[in-house]
Amino acid sequence: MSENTPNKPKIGVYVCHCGTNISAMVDVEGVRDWAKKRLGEDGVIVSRDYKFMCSSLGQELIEKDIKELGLDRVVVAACSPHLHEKTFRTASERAGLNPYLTELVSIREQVSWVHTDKAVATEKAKSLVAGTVERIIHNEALEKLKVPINPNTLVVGGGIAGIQAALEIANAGFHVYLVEREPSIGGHMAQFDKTFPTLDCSACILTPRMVEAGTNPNITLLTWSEVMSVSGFVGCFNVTIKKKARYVNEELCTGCGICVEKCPKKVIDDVYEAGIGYRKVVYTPFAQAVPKYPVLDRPNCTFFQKGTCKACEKFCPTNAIDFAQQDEYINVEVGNVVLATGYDLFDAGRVSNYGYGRLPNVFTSLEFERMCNASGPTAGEITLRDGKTRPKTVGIIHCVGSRDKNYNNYCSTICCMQSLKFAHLVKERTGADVYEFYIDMRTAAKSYDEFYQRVLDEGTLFVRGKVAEVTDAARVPHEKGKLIIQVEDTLIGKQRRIPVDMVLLSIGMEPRADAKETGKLFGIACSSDGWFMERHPKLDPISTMTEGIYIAGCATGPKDIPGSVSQGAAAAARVLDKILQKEVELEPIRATVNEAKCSGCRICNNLCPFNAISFIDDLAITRINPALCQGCGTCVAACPAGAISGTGFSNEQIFAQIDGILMSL
Amino acid sequence: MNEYIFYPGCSMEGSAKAYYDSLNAIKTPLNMELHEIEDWNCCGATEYVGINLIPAYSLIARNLALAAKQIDGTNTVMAPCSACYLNLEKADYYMTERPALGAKVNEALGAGGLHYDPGSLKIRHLLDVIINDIGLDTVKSKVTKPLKGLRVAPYLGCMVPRPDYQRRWSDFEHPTELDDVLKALGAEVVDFPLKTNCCGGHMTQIGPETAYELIRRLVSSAEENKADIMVTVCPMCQMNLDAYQAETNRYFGTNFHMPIVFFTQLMALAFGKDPKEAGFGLETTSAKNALTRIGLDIPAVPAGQSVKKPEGLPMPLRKQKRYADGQKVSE
Amino acid sequence: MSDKPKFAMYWASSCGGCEIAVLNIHEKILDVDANFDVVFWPVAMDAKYHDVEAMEDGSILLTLFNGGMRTTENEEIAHLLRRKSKILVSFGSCATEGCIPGLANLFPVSEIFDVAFHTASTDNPNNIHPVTSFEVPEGTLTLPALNPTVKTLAQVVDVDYYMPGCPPESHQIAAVIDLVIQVLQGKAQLPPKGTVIGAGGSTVCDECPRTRNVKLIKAFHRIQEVAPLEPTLCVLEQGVPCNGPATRSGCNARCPRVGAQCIGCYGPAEGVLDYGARLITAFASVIDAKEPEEIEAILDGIPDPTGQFYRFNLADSLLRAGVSNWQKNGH
Amino acid sequence: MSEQFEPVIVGFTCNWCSYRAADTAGTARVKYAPNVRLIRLMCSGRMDPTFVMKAIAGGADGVLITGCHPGDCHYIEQNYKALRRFLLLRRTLKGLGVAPERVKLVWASAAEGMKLAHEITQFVEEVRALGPLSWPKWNENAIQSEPIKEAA
Repeated sequence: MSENTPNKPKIGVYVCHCGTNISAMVDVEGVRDWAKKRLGEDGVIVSRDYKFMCSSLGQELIEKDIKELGLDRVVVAACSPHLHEKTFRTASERAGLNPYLTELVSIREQVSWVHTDKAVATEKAKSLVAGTVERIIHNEALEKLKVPINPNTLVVGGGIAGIQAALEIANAGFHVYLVEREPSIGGHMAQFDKTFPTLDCSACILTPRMVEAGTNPNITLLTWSEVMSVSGFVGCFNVTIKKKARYVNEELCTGCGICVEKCPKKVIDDVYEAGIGYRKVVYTPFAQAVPKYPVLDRPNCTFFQKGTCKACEKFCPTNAIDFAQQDEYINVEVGNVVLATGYDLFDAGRVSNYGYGRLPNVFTSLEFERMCNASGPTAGEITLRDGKTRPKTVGIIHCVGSRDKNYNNYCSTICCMQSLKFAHLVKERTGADVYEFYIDMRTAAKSYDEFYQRVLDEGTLFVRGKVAEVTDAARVPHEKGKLIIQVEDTLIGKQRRIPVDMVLLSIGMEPRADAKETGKLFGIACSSDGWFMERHPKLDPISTMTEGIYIAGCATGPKDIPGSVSQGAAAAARVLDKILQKEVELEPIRATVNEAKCSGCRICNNLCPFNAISFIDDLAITRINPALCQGCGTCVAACPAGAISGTGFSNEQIFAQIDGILMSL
Repeated sequence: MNEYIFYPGCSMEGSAKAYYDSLNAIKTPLNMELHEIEDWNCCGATEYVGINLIPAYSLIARNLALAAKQIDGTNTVMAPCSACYLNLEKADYYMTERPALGAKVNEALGAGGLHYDPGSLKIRHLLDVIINDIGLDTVKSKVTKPLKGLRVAPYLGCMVPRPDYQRRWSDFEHPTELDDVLKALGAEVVDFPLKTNCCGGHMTQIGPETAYELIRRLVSSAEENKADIMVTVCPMCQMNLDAYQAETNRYFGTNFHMPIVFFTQLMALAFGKDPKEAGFGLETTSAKNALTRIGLDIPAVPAGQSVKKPEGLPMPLRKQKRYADGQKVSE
Repeated sequence: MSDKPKFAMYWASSCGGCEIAVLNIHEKILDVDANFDVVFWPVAMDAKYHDVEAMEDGSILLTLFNGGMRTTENEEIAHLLRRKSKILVSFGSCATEGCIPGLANLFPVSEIFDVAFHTASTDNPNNIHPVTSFEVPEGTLTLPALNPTVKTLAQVVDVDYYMPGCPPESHQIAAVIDLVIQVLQGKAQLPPKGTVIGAGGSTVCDECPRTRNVKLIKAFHRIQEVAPLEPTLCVLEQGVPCNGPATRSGCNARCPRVGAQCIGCYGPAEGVLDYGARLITAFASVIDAKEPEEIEAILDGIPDPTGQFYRFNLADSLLRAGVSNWQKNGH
Repeated sequence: MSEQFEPVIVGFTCNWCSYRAADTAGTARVKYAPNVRLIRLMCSGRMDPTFVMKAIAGGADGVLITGCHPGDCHYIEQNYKALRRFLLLRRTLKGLGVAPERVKLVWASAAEGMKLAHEITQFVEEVRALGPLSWPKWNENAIQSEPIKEAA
């Protein structure tokens, strides 16, 4: 390495007290003096300490030295680079020093905050400083890479979060591709009857937004479509979208609905009607669907099965039915992506002791939403599974599948409020007695708890305790023919058996079954419980570790409607910010191939998930496309000829850092 | 050929002779070969473990040690008795989980010149092997006399479905494996809600009233569900529900008459064995009436009636089956 | 004494292959004689160390030094020839990176002696064990002692140029000799000190005619297990660990051309700190598996990774020797 | 300082997960053994076996490599490549007589400060149990190279 060491550098070392955060556990002055003395021969010409290096005064201290002492390297021993690297690099830049010649050593997060013996902590701080000083000698001045931002945006998921994001961006005058897997946008919200706590009609407040999204000239609506592949990086993603065959020609279709009416075959609607209602084989999921075009459900279609029928085709006034239609693959270029892919519902059947799927009158929350909905299978009537009988007593069980280590550990946040809403609706429409079985009542948001009070006043009975089982096995005559809820009432400390006619399971939210694959597709991670992982859970909940990919709504974790809407809007704001900057700056951490050394062995050719590595056949060498390279360094570490080098984390830098860290203090 | 190291347990020659006879009757058709553990001893039943772990586990582990010596071709120990199955598995599990305990137990075994390496045997229940090794298709294929029209309440009790020491082969709240076997025999299986409830266990000895109530719940539920006969996989369940049914009737002034038999007995019948060979006649509450129902064929449903429009709201797709064997739902 | 520039060649701890390689340059050897006055070359002519000692420092223009630093004698002569030579070339793999003799660094010296003199493979009835000094009536006989670890020439003296290869390819030797002659005639410049001469700047694949694709390897085999080797396809892609990707070019891919894997005698490519490390990541990179168990299974196909990766380079690697070597030798 | 052997351990962390996990541990004031010095890489995939060799040759008693959990790699799947190198590296070191336990690979997500702290402390104890490695400092007395005297 020695040969490519630049001639003797001028390094400044700055040790931060961080109030007492560091100085309480590290002898800051000691480190300061030691650095000057021990590392002097390596080029440390000045070494200072300061109460708060990150304060403007602290920064000025550095700038002054750069100007007056002509420092060409700066090492700041303070907090984690993830907090203040930018601060100090910008400071150096102000003083005319290339930002990449400034490094931060974490002696707070990695030393003072985690160790208890001051002497030992100080030693560790010293060797960390030594490591970085040795390393920085080999740092080179780098220029940030600038990439132009394609102003188009991809929004995946047409639920309320996705719609919100799409509208915000479109209204700002930029183009959006809104991709939705189902035949219509609207998502779960379109299935609900009322929304808590205001009891607005869900459809009434959602559909205007849907229509807007459908008509906005800046939005290309791609329903019944899925993203197949994504390549590229922030500013220029290349996305392939599969537009599944509708078997209905969208140019010709007027959405009159005659095909639906004439279709002779009914099937259970497992999606929109949550399995308690029917739909035709040619169908629009619901009256206000956007777009209005129906979809033909091929696997169930008599024509596709038996080759006969074609009723829809016969009756279609505009000949829009097209049995020959094929899946279509569309390529779009976008600069940013918003993922609002939503959630799946917990499968209540898994809690077999609640008898869902076995005991007819046990319903899930979504089934109940559909039942309450005027456009639902019972036209808004609350009935037992037989479709006629009104329940006289209803039990609502909270936390089904949530806050339970057998299923999901987390709280789904919306179930308490949704259950309260159900209690209100049941009372309002049937006058039945309602029991709520809860573990803890969580109504922590604007005017949520007021709603709880209201439901209490309406006379709903609350039992605090986790339900053990729901059974139809009567022990005593008055239990006969009822569903018995066996529960420990923890407030009175007794086991209770409460007979009811109907049981509602307030089931929790789960990450989409394919969330992991989606994450892989877009290069983002999922947390251990499967939700998309934020860049920072507190300070950056809508961006991800991958530049240009944003997440919103329940895809990031259980949320209520206002939460999803705000996240959609926030994500849009981020995207607009990027678009308006016109170009994005990328860390200049990149790998390059020394073509003279490359033997074309192709060892590295399978290593790059971003397809930045390509083999040039006629030259029999490998090249790396700096625009696609994300700087992970895997190929650098892999090249058997040592022909690939990486900026920012070069071998020389790391070798030197190892030497430094292991040097005798 | 499915080979197993066989642990009969004390009840098989005594109270549960019907279980033993019927098992012997079906093992040939099912192509099972059972190698009885030589010189096996008591499994400790349910009480001993509650008194002192080391002797209790040593008692159980002796059987494991002997079984391990018989490993040859198969290392699976099969026990038809739920209590035996549970105890053997428990011992194996905790000897692995808690090496200290394992060492102590082996110290005790050592005195008898024996040793057992926990985990070297697979311990399984008869129902498990019938479902998962032999398979329902084989069972179906052996049925020569389907149990048409016989309404059966499948009752598992507590010890087979749980606790399962992370080795779940059935849903422990509402298992359906036994239902499947009985369906395969052509019987009409009633949806028996209490299939995993308590049979009273040894409460029949120390607190009969409690036991009677538990027995009453089970039998009455079976009757409400119009079962002709109740089927069990456990000698203790069989004993409690069968032998104490009269007591229960006396205690509550009820008049239940619910025959309680082992699932293997119905299998034997369906395989065409005669009732005696299948161990019938040994039960206290006679299964006579139930047996007479078999063979009567029910009139076919008049045409048209079956294809009437669906009424009310459809039932949700049953998903828990898919979860029982740990598989993920894939649409 | 002629006034031709003086030439010397010496073998330290090596097999003599390097000398053969020099003779293999055929009539070019005459140019050497024509242009140089060969003053010291134990293999080719009779000469004594004291003759060399008698020479004036720096009086030899060019010394080709092959062989590693195994014994104290090797080191003594290395220092001597350094003093006497203007240009000292570390010639061949042994001098440059320790080569096969360097593999001895995996063991303590004592063990090496035991194996050599006291194992079944050695016929040593009187159990003779070599010593460094021995008294005879005529006086004391001495033998050079073994260094605890084999070193490379550069680890002992300052080296001007390096010439890798086991042995260096004759056409490369010829080229180097030409170069030196041209320098003498003022027709060329000497390369900067420390340069590796007589070799390429890339790796063996650069000169290998076999076709290469993206590599996804499911299993490694020893070459005799994949007979016959597909003649035109990359050897590594056929699952045979080939050191070519990490080995300096210059040999014109001799081994892969004739259907054998490269074993790495030309050492690391320019600027590489540790040859073995390059091969570790190279082979690991082409393994097509994600599960630890599967990866381990594939790695079992490389029975002796250390030998595979450090066959020639151990003495020049970052770690230089095995733990037992430097610990038992009381380093 | 106590009399017991204090191992020197060099750690290589992924910038996106385990380095942040170290931050998380710090912010939460989770205490752990001070013997580990962390070096930040962009990804565990950057981990070159040479680094480990160099650390050992430089006197480290153990080397810790940390990365994102399988499937969670910020660069999608590079941690798998780290895993393969690590496994082959350990086998190679074994051949050199270095106990494989001296090199450890740990998966820790940005959220797992606790886990990382625990793993570090545990690893320090494991290496402590193995005793010092203290590889000979071969390279310290390296030959000082001087220019070639002018050739005649």
